[in-house]
Amino acid sequence: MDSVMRVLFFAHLKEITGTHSADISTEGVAASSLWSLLIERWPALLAHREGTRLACNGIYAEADAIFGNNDEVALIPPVSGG
Amino acid sequence: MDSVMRVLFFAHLKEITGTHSADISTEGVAASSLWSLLIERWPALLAHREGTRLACNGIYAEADAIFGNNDEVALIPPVSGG
Amino acid sequence: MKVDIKMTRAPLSSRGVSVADGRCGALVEFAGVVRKEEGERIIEGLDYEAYEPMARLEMGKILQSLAGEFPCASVEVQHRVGLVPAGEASVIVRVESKHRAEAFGLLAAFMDRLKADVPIWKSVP
Amino acid sequence: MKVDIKMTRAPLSSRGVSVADGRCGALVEFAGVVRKEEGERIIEGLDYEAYEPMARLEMGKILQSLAGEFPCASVEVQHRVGLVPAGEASVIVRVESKHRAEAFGLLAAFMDRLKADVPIWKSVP
Repeated sequence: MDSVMRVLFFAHLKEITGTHSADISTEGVAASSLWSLLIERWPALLAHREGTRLACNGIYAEADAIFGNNDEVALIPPVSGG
Repeated sequence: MDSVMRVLFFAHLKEITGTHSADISTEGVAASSLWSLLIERWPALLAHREGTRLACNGIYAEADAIFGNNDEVALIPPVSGG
Repeated sequence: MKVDIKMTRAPLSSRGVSVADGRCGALVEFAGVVRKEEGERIIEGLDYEAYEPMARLEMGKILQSLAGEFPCASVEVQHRVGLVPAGEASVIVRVESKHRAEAFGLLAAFMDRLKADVPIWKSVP
Repeated sequence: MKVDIKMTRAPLSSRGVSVADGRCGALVEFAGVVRKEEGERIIEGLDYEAYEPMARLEMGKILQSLAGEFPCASVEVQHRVGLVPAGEASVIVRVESKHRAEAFGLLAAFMDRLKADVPIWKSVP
């Protein structure tokens, strides 16, 4: 459990994946590789890649971010609060 | 009483004239003449002419307005409501 | 646009913003409050004097002139006259509109115009 | 700038704007309210989902980043999550400031940023 990255899904992404979160075992993965990995598992995510931002531990991630163990990575589709 | 123009004073103009209103008997008077008439009676008003607007019956008057009997003319010094 | 203008010597009351007409997505209440400090001085309150009939007329005209650019569902203005103690509201404006942009726009523009054109004067008593 | 951020499943409450800290001359409360009409449809309400820890964090960061341009005394944000019936507030923002310009500026900018960046999503249930 201590060498796992958790990925969170919200809004319609949660319906696409059928889950609110997925645990991924990895030593460290770049944002683009994480997307590839997720799209391989849930191909329907591809259509939502554009417009969806990644956040790491509650902070929007840069395009060249590397995510590691124990990180909580969230897929943030376009928001609509307020 | 039916051929009188009432002139109203507010804020510090009320203190200068010592009254809230003055009745003036006139058949019709232009804005500039009204000012002359008022300044003759209360010379201290002169210093406040600039910045003070005239209103006739509750509506700001144009510079070339003519005021007549039964009009209520108000001297409106710079406002500070809100 | 529904307009309601009130001038009163009594403390102003706020209805709060928790519930609105279901057609409106934005509700704003603004209060202008008398500050304890006027420049360097500590004051107990401010005295507001108004040329009331014209003040009402002018506020109505200002709101009508803004309704085209900022179409809102309703605007309520309350302005207090007489002595307003520090910490209490001298003016409350409540705006309901479909979207927030027109409510914010109307409110800001109305307050600017109120302070420029509506015959109300404050003084330190 | 005092900042208070609350996310709750309960109806939001408005404190109204009739009394303020005596150092503040402006008090604004804004409510974003769920409209009965969503496009052509009549709806009972909207369901709000949030990534709460990040939403709080992001709102705090947005407010801090706006405090320089719009220095206010205090800001309180309440955002409701779960089902919000039409006519009720999904968000209430209360701002106190010395002058109204910074309160209006902060409020408008905050709402824009909230709707662009804070991880909250609404859907028709």
